[in-house]
Amino acid sequence: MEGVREALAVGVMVLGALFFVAGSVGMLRFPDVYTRLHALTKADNLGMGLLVFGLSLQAPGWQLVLKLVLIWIFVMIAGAISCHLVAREAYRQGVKPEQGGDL
Amino acid sequence: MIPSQIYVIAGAGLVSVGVFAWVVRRHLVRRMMGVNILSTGVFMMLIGGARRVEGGPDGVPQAMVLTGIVVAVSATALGLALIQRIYDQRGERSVEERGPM
Amino acid sequence: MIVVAALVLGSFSAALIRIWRGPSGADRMMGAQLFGSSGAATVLVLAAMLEDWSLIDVALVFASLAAVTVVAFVERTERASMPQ
Amino acid sequence: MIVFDVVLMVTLWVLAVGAVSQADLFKSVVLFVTMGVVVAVAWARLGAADLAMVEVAVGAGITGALFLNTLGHLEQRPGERGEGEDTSHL
Repeated sequence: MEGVREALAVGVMVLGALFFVAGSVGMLRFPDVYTRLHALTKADNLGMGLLVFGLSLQAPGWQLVLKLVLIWIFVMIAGAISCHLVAREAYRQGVKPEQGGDL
Repeated sequence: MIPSQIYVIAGAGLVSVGVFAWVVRRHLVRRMMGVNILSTGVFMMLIGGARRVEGGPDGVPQAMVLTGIVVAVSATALGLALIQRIYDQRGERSVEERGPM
Repeated sequence: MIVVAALVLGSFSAALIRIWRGPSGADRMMGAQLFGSSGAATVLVLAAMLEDWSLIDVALVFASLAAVTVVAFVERTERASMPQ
Repeated sequence: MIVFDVVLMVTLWVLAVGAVSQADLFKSVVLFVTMGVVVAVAWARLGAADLAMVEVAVGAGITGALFLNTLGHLEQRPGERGEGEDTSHL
């Protein structure tokens, strides 16, 4: 039972780190500011959630699980706020979205 | 403990970069940044040296560095306020990269 | 565990590349924000690797202060482009 | 584990050199804030958790806000180079 929980925790954490890498690759490869923001914020929220889930399977107490969930909520709030503000600032400074559908 | 030596060497590198920025660069904001990098390097040398003995890090350098961080931030705030004041009084030539100061 | 740490550090260096050659200021700010969130993830992985669970408080401060610099950036650019 | 240390320190040094040697002042301020975050991770690695907390709150948050505030003050005047802002109405 303990070994199953350990393996599940490590698997979930590797999946979350893969989501982080996917967000970073999207941020490096996408053509303009808005798509880069999109890739970064969404993938980071999900990757952080999976990482928190994997860690809370290993944590030695329920207080730590509470703190981990609080970290996830804070990361989501900060991501949403900063994504909105950066996108609005870029739009007001006249950064145009990339036209056309061929990525 | 092998890792602490890496941190001490990196702290020495940061000190050299900070001294370079402080002495060579002309822009006042960048000089302030150089002083900050210098203080970060000194803190990192102190904390890396605190891991030298076995059985947990030493507490006294951590308390000193904690005080030093707060003092560095206060000095940075004062310096930036002075830079803004100099800029208001003397115009933009005084803070540019090739200014007269 | 080592794999997770390596992947998160890879994300870290991707943010570094984006800051270095981001075409506009918004891109650089985006890279700084990725540094905030992946820094929190790095501290969490470090807490699990070192079995030192007090590092979770550090990650909490990371997460709750990740938006301060972005708000300062937006306030600066708004004030710089505001008509007097 | 030693690979982690070396990668962290090399990243820190590259960020410091970049923050000092960039021509664009805004870019160097962003690199400086990023350097504060990396220093906080290094102190979490060295076992100083309280120091990492203070560093990320004060060193990366407040110092970055102060530098950005000073840049905004310097760019309010005409003739100064901006990051693409429209300063023709000033």
